[in-house]
Amino acid sequence: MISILSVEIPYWGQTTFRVLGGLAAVLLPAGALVYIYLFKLMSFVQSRLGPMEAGPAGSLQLLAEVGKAFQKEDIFPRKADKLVFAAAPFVVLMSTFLLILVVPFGPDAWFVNLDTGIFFALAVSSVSVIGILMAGWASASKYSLLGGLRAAGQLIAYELPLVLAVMGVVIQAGTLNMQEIVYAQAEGEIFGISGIGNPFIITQFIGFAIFLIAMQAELTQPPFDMPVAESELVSGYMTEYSGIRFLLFFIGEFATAGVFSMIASVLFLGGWWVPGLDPDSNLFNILGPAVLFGKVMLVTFLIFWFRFTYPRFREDQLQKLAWKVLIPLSLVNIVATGILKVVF
Amino acid sequence: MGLVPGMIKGLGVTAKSAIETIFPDGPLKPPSPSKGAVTIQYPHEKEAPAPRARGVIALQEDNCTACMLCARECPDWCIYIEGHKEKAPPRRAGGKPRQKNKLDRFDIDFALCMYCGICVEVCPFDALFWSPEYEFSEPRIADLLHDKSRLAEWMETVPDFESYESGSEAKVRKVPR
Amino acid sequence: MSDETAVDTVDEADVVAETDEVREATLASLTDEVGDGIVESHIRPNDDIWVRVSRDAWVDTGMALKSMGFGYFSFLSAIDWMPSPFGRDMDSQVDLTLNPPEDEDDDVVMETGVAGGDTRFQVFARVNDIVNNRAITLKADLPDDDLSIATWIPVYSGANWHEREAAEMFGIDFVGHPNLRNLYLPGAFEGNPMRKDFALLSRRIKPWPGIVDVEPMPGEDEEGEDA
Amino acid sequence: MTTQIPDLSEQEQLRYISQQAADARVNVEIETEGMTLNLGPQHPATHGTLRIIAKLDGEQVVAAEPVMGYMHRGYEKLAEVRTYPQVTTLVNRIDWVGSFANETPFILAAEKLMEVEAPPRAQYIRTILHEMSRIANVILGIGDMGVQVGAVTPIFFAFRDREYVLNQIEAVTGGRFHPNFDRIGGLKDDLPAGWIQNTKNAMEKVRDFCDQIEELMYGNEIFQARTRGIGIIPKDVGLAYGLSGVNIRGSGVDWDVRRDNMSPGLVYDQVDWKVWTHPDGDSYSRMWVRLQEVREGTKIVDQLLDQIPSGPIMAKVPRIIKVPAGEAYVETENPLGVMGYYVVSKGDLNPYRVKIRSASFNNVSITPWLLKGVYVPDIITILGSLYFILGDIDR
Repeated sequence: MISILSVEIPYWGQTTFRVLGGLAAVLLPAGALVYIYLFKLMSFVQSRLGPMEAGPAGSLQLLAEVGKAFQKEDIFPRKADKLVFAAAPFVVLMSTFLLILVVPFGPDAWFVNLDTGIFFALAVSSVSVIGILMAGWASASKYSLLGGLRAAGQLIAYELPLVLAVMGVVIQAGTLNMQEIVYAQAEGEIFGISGIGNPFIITQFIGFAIFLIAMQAELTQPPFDMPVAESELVSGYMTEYSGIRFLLFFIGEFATAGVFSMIASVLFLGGWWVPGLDPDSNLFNILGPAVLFGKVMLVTFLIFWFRFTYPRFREDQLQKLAWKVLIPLSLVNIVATGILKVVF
Repeated sequence: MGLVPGMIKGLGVTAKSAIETIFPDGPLKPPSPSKGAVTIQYPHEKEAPAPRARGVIALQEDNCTACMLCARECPDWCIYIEGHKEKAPPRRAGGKPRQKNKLDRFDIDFALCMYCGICVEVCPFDALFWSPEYEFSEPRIADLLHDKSRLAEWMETVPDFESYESGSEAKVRKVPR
Repeated sequence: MSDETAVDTVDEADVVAETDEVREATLASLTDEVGDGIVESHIRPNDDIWVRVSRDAWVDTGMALKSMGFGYFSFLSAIDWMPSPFGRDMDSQVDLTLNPPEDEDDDVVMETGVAGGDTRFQVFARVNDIVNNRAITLKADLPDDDLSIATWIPVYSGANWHEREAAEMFGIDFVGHPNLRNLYLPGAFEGNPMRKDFALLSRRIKPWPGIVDVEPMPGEDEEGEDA
Repeated sequence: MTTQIPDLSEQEQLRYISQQAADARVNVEIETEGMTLNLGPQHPATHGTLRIIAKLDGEQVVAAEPVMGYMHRGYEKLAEVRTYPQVTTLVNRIDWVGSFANETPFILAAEKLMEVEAPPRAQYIRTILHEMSRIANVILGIGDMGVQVGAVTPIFFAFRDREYVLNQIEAVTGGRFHPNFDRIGGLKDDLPAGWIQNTKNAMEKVRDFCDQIEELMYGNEIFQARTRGIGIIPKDVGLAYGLSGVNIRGSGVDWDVRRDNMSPGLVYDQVDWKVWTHPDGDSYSRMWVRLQEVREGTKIVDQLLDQIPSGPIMAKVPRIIKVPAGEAYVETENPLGVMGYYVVSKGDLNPYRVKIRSASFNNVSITPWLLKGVYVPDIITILGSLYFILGDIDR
């Protein structure tokens, strides 16, 4: 993102830009999708209007909610492990901000261009499990503990299909670098037909579906929201949190949804690139973030559509789904991809 | 279950519901969710309750004879009436002055009231009526004890009695104005 | 305010002593099973059966009924037949506070209901035969000095909570009940609220608003009726 | 009726497996220290203030004990100091989502003691309102089941379409939740003009809701996985615990007080309708029967609306009601199950003793038996499928 400006910027300036850019890249999509989908679309599905008072059509509702959370008392349960309890939301949020690092927004617009980008992303996404476990354990509440343990079990179980689904893409692209995966899609061709490139969603459709399901589970969104199941565990690992720390969890949940959708768009939908345009043109440095945002909204639309429609799985059922369906399926997908890769 | 899995059908139900809310006039017309939604934006628009709705009890003070029937029949003991007798001018010229019950106090404690309507029903003199008015909340419970002047104000909001469905032998009563 | 106009005249001429073979037969077969346990019984034709059994035959009767097809447990509770010492706590005819009844020490006779009763407390329960659509109400007297009766849980598992409720509300001991804790009331609650001598505080701490009457004209008696 | 009852053999298999599993779960091989989880009294899933103390081993329930009384209002005691017309205002509040149905059995019991009968028009309107309160109650229960299993949308659909029914109840009785409309010997008032047609429209909306919810929830594979084979109540156990209404019909018992033991004063025998049962006895079958009951209820209402006779709505009863001495028990099929009032009168203005046999009290009393060996998430779905209203338990 820095090189677009083609001016010499001192190191501290670059760092500031990166920090601000990272904040914007995480928070803006999160806010947008919370307003558009969680507040508005969900209301429309349920024949109501949703927030209407704060700002035009309630568009500033989110700010109002944030303001409300800031005013609230930051309550610590008496028996809580104070330090761990206080730190847990930050650990969860940290994982989100680490994830954004490797997402490319344009040919030259990126924070870090790691050769092992996707590997890094999948690794740091697991950090949030630690935060959730910390929250569940330190709250000194049985609901939180059960929620935390459920979350840990679920997130670890779905890490595997997530990784395996990505494997197909990695085999096809031949690289772990996120930027190069985008280029591979832009410059690739499907079984000899060029022109629209090769968004991996076409060849890796099974991978995409598995990635989407596993992502839903990683985000603990319905139908995989057993860890926060409000009808039994009140709010799972977040039960004892209030005020700003609860807000951090809330942001973490939806920001992670946004960032994961970015990764999904990069891996399967061609990232910042649109078919028909030269991926090397400087245009994409400006257009790229917008294109990516559009694709993110598309992917999150699916996430939220499932969220409004489905009841939740039971803990053992979702484990069964992960181990007995998704993992074998993704292994088959990898094998098939490998064979096809060798054949063509 | 048929050919289409239930999970896909479910997605269809939610999508259809959203589209019906956003495009109440059909998909080609401009969206107007405020029309498609079944909710109304309360302080800005208001729904008219049914004319029979039991919102608040209104008092036609002139008709009340302080006969205590309502206070006695109230299951919650939330009606407080005080009255005294006084001389009223005779009906006919040259007649004896009449004695009349004058109402001094008629309070209903709406914090206790169960809105059952027994008082309205037992009133033999058409002094109590139901009004569909519902905006009379108070910040303090004690303020919900409303006196006869407040109850009389609500008399204006009492709607006329509705006509009855065919086949009914009931007669439509009139609200004294 | 005596408004007792328009008293309905129910035609009582055609109340002929009806017979009800089904219920008679039910009662007969129950009598075969329980024998001397049945103290009194009452049949309202085409409607209902009441059977009063002795306290010792309570469980046996339940067993017998269950074997006769009355497998559905409806409810179990108790009645306190002692007339309330507080009157009705609300009376639109007589103002008890201003005009206390003069014949205070006049012993009020304890009346019991259908199928009779000898003691103050009576346990009653109802079971259904859902196949033949019969139901039967059972009653059992409890001696005043020993308010206890055997539990029905071995017969009808559903009696568990009903017995707990009756125990806390009336102070009846159900012998053999595994868990006779309070069901509704707090653990430390004292008294048995459904007994007639348990005062209903909400009716005692506040005067009845219907007591007051319109103040008469000064210097006149209350004869003057309003127009 | 797109949903089909699955083969018996498969269900029997499921039942066998779940029973075996329940036994195995309680006799755990590895002894771990148990944990007591307190669900409630303030808890998002307990519609009211029911508290469940669950002893857990991991996520499995070893023993569960419901604790109630947080809403005990002592209606049986309060009814003893109120006159008969005043009691209806109390009993309104027992099952507050289907409140008209609470009044019916009490009024019928009083009418039985007084030996009066409401005029035909009043009987028809009474039955219509009774059935409408069932619809209003049960569709909320269906939507609530969605919340219990984690779906957010069904409850909003339920609230949306229940509103049409409540509006109709309000238009005739004046009260949405607490109609207080039933009187000894008839009804308080007659129908307002246009009510019949509006009610038919509302019933149409309810039928649409049933189709919608069937596709959204009942057909959903996750919902079925969460409810099929979970919380199975065998016939005889259900009867011994006194379960009633849908909860016993969901176990295959074909017993409906509306059909089998209809009290005089209601006119269910004048319409063509069907009692639905389901042989499985699990959570799903209970919810499925509920859905069919709503559909059947709309049919009953539609037919009755067409048949309402003209005439008065009030029989001749004295102005001051004194009920002759005697005892009477009347039960009706209420939204939550069989509700009955055992009224003991001594010829006074007020009843001497009223025993309220509320459906939920018996329905919930089976929970300690039923929750043994299930998972924590299943506690919620089982309770949701039993569908109780706290006011109906605590009275």
